[in-house]
Amino acid sequence: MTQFSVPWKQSPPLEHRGPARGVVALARFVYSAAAPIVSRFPGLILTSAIVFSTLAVWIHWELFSYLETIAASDLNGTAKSIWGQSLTVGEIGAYLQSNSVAAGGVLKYLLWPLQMELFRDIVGLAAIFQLFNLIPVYAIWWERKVAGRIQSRMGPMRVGGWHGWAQSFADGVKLVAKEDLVPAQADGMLFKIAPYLAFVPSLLAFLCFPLGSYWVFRNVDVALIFIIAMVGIEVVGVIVAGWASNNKWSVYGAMREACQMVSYEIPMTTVLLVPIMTAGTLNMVQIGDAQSGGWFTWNAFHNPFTFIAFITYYIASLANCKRAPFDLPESESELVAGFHTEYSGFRWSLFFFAEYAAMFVVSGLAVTLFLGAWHTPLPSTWAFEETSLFKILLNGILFSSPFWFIFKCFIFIYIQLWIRWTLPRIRIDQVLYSCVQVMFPIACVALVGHAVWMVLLDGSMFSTLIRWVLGLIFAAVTFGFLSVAAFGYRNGRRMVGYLAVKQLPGS
Amino acid sequence: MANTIAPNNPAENSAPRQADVRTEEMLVNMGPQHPSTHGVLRVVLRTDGEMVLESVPHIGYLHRCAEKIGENVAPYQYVPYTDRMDYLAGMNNNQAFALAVEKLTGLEVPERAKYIRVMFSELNRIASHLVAIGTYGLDMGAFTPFLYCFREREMLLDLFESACGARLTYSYITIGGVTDDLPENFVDVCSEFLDYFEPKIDDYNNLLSYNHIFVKRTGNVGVVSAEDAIRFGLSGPVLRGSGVKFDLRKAKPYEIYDRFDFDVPVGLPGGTAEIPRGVVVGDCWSRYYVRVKEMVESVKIIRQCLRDIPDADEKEGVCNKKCKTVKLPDDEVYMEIENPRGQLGFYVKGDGSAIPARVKARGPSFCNLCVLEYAGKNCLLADIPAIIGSMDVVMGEVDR
Amino acid sequence: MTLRLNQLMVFATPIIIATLVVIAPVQAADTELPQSEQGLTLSDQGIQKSADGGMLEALMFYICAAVVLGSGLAICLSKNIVRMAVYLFGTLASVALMYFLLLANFIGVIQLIVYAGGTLILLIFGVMLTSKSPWAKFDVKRNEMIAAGVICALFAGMLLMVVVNAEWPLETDAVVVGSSMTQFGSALLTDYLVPFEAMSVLLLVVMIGAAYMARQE
Amino acid sequence: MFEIGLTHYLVVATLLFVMGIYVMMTKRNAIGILIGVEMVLNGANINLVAFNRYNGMSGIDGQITSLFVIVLAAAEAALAVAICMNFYKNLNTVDVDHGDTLAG
Repeated sequence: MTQFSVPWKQSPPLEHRGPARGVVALARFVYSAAAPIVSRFPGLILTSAIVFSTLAVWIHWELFSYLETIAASDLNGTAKSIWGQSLTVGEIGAYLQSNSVAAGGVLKYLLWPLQMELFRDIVGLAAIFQLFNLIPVYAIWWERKVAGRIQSRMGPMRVGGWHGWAQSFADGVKLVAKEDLVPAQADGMLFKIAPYLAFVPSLLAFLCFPLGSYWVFRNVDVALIFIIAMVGIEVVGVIVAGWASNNKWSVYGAMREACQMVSYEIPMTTVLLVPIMTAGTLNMVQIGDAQSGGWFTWNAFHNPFTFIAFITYYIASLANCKRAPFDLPESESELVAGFHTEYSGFRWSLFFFAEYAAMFVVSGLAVTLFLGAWHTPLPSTWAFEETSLFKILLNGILFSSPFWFIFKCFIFIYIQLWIRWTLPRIRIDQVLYSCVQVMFPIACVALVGHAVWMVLLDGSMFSTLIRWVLGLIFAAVTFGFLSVAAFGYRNGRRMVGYLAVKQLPGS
Repeated sequence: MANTIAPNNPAENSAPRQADVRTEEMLVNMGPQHPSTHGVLRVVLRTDGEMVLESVPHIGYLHRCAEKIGENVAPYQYVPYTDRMDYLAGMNNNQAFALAVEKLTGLEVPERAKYIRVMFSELNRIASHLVAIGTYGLDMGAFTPFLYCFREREMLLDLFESACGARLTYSYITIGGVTDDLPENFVDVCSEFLDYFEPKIDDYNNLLSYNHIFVKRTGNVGVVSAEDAIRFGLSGPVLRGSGVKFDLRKAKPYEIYDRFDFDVPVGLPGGTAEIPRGVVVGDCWSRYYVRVKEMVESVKIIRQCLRDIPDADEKEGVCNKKCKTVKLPDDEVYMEIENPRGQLGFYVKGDGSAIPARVKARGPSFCNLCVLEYAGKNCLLADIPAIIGSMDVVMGEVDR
Repeated sequence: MTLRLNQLMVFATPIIIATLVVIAPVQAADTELPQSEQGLTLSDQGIQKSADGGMLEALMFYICAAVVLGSGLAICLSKNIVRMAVYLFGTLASVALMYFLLLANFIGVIQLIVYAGGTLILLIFGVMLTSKSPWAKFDVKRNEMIAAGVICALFAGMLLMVVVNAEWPLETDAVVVGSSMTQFGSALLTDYLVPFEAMSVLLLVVMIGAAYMARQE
Repeated sequence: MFEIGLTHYLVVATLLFVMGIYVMMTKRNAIGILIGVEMVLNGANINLVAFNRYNGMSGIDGQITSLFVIVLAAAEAALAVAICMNFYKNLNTVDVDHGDTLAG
C-alpha cells in the first residue's frame, strides 16, 4: 500500500532542549503511569479519595479542637488561626498521647517542623497556591462537562480515560508549550505585565479566605473588604491588557470591563453591608461562625431584605467576575475575544486562572456571608460529644468542615455555569441600566429595610416566623430544583439522540 | 489591523441615538475574520465609543467565478456548481437552476420527481433555517440553542444522505427530475422525523425566542419598514419580517406549490400572546421569528407531500431521459424561486448549442445584505452582529 | 515552539515576589487587637520581635519603600500616560502595604479598594477617553524639567533635613494602636460626626457635579 | 538599620510628596497632573498613619484623617476627570497649556 505523502515539506518533529526535555519526559511518564490506572479503577480512586478526605477531616478536627483549647486559655480569649499560633511539638504530642492515639509518636515526629512559624507559613502558602491552581483546573473541566450535558453531548472524553479527567492538564501543557506572542505594535512592557496584574490579586484574595473556622491562612479583621478590593483590582490587569494590545477589539473589551466593574461594585458592596450589619464585624471567620445554629440562622433568611440582598449580590457578582450574561468584556461574537484577543499561551491562561479563581471567590463570599459558610444545615448544638473517634469524624462531616464550604461554593459555581450556557448575552446599555436603575435601588432598599428591621423587629416572634417561612421557601425551591434535575437526568437520556442513533436506510 | 483614526468632522455625522460622552471616532474592521460575520463578510464600522455611526459592508472575498463557469459547461454539469453558491440550501439552488433550464427547453419532469423536489427543497429550507436560528443564538451569546439546532440538522442531513449520498453539496435535484429515487422506507422515516421535529420548534421558542434577554437584544433593533424593505429589493424572511406578505410559492407558484395548503408568516407587532412586548414589525426579532414560523409551514408542506406522493413508476423513473443531451434553444429565460433566504433567480440564455451563452444568478443574500448599511446606522456595537445575523447571509452566494 | 523552562521561571518570579510582599505585612497585622485602651506593647501581642529581630518587617519595609519610590520615579520620567497610570498602581498598592505594616489594616484595604480599585480605573478611563491615540505624548521642554528638578530637589532636601533632624515626641516603646472596626465606627459617629457628614454631602455634590460636567450638551 | 521607626516612613513620605510635586510641575497632560496630585496626597497619608502608629496616644485620629483624605482624593479624581473630559470636548486636547482661552 502506497503511503499518502503531502506535497509540502513536513515540519520536523517537536524537540525539547535543556531542562524542558526532562519536564516533558516526566509529564509523559506520569501520564502513562496514571492514565491506565485511573481509567481502569475510577470507582476505587473515588472511594479512596472519599476515605482520605474523611481522614483529613478527622485530623483537622483533632488538631484544631486542640488549638481551640489553647485559644480559650489565651489572654484575649479570641480565636486564632493555626498559622498564627505558636505551637510546640511537645504540646501537640502531649495532646495526641493524652487522647491515646496510637500513632501519636509518628505524628509527633512528622509534625516537628510545624513549630517554626516560617515553615508553617510556607506550608500554608503552598496549600493556598495549590488550591488556587486546582480550582480553575477542575472548574474548567467541570464547566466543559456541564456545558456538554446541557447541550446534549458528552464534553471532553478522551484525555485520561475516565470522562476526560486530565483534559485540563493536557490543555495546560499545550498552553505552556505554545509560542508566547507579543504583537509588534503592542506596548511590550504593559502587555507582559498585564496578566500578572489580573492574576496576582485573585491569588491574594485566597490569603484571607476562610474555608472553616480554623482553616484560614491569615485571620484579618478586615478580611471582607480585602477580598472585595482584590476582586476589584483584578480589573486593572484587564484594562491594561486591552489597552496594551493595540487592538481595537481589545480596547473595546477593556472599556466595557472598566465600565461594568466600576458600576457593579456599587450595588455589590451595598448589599454586602447587610450581612456585615447582621454580624457586626468585617471578620469573615466571625461572620461565618455567627451562622452556626442551623440553616434558619443563615443570614439570607434573616428577613425578606436579606434574602433580596442575597439575590442581588449573586447577580452583581456575576457581573463582577464577568460571567455570562455579563461577559461583555470577552464576548466572542462581538469583540472576537475582547481584552485577551492578542494573548496566547501561558499569559492567556493566566487570565483564565484569574477568572475561574474569581468565580470561586465570589461564590465563597456568597456562601460565607449569606448561606451559613462552612456549617451544615444542622445546628451545631446538635453536635455529638467527642467521646470516640467515630463521633469526632461524624461531627467533622455533619456539622462543620471545609468540605461543606467547598461543596456549597461549587453549587454556586454550577449555577454560574448553568446560567452561562443557557442565557444570551445582554447589551452594554442594558448592563448599565440594570445596574444603576434596578440593582442599585434594590440594594439601597435592602440595606435600609434591613436596618429598620434590625432596630424594630429583631428578636420578635414575627421575625422568627418570617425567618422560618423564608427558610422553608428556600428549602422547597432547592428540593424542587433537585427533583426536576433528577427527573431530567432520568428522562434526558432517552430523549437525546432518539432518532440520531436509529439506523437510517442507506447509511 | 490598520491603526487609522477617522478624521474628526462632526458636521458629517448624523446625531447618534444615545451617547453621553463624545469621544474619538474610530474606524473598526469587522471581518473578514470575525466570529459573527458568518464567513468572510467585512464590515467597516465608524464608531464613537460603543456607538456605531456607520457600517459599510465590503464583499468579494469568496468570489469563485460561478457565473462564468456556467458559460463553459453543459447545464447538467453546472448543477453541482449551484450547490456551492448557497451551501446551506443546496437543494433549493439546484431546483432554481433546473427549473430555469426546464423552462427554457420545455423538458418534462415526472410527477413523482416533482413531489420529491418540493419535499427536499422544504426539508432543506428547514435545515437552512435551523442553521440560521442556531447561529443567531450564537451571535447573541447563547451557545446552547446552536447545538440543539445542529442536532436536528444532523438528522436532516442523514435523510439527505440516504437519498443522494451527500450531506452538504447534494446535486440531487437536477435537470429533468432528481438523480435517484427515494430509498424504500423514506416516507416512514421522514414522517417519523417530522413527528420528532415539530415539538422541538416549541423548545426553540421557549429556549431562545421568548427569552427575555433575547427579546431585549433583538426587539426594536435594526428596524426596516415595509416601504424600505420593498425599496431595497429585499426578499425572503427579511422582507416578510417587515410585514410584507410576499412569497413566490404563493404569489407565482412554481413546480407544484399550488397544490399545497400553507401559510406565509409575516412579522407582527408585539404585545400579543405569541409575540412578546417590545417587538416591532421589521426588527431583528421579527425576521428571526418568521424563520421559526416558516419551519412550521415547511413541515406542513412536507406532510402533504408524503401523503400525496405517487408510487414509483419503473417505466418513467424520476428523471427525464433526455436531461443530459438537451440542447438550449436560442432564447432567454429568467426563473425565480423562493430560497430559504429569499428570491433566488437564474437567468439562462441559450444559443442553440448544449452550452449556455450566459448564466446569471440573482442571489437573495446579496440583495438582502445591501440593507445593512441602512439598518446598521446609529446603533450599538452589539447590535451589528444582531443585524447581520438576522439578515442570514451566506457569503458563498453573495460573492458567487 | 519548544517548552522554555527559563521562560516559565520568568513568569513565576513576579508571582512569588508579589506574594511574599503581601504576606509579611498581613502577618504583622494579623493579630486581633484588644479594644481596651491599655496600650499593650508589641511583645505582649504575639508580634514577636525576638525571633527574627524585626528582620522580616524591615525587609518588607524596604521592599515597599523601593516599590513606592521606584514607581514614583518611573512616573516622573515616563512620557506615556498609560504607563504612568500603571506605575501609579505600583505606588498605590505598596503604600497600602505600608499601611498594613503600620498596623492600619482598615486604611490599607480602603486604600486598595478606593484608590487602586476605583480612582485608578477612573484615571485610566479618563486617559482612554481623552487621548487621540494610545501612545499620545506631550513633550516636556528640557529646561522646564531641569528647573522643576532643581526646585524639587531643594524642597526635598529641606523637608528631609527637618524630618531626619527633628526630635519627635516619640514613645520609646512603640505603642500599639488598635484599629479595630468598632473603634472606627464609634469614632466616626461621635467625635468625627461633623466631618463625616460633611464628607457625605461633599460626595453627593461631587457625584452631581461630575455627572453635570461630563454630560452631552 | 533593621529597627524601622517613624523616620523611615517620614522619609519615604517626603520623597513621594516631592515626586508628586515634580510630576505636577512637568507633566502637561491634565491626567498626568492628576496623577501627581494623587502622589502628593499619598505622601501626606503615609505621614498621618505613621504618626498615628508611633505617636498616637492610643487613638486613631491619624487614621481617620487619612480616611477622609482618601475619600477626598476619590471625589477630587472624579471631578477632575470630568473636567478633563469637558476640556477635551471643548479644545480637543488635554494639554493644559492650551487651556488659556478663558472661553467655554
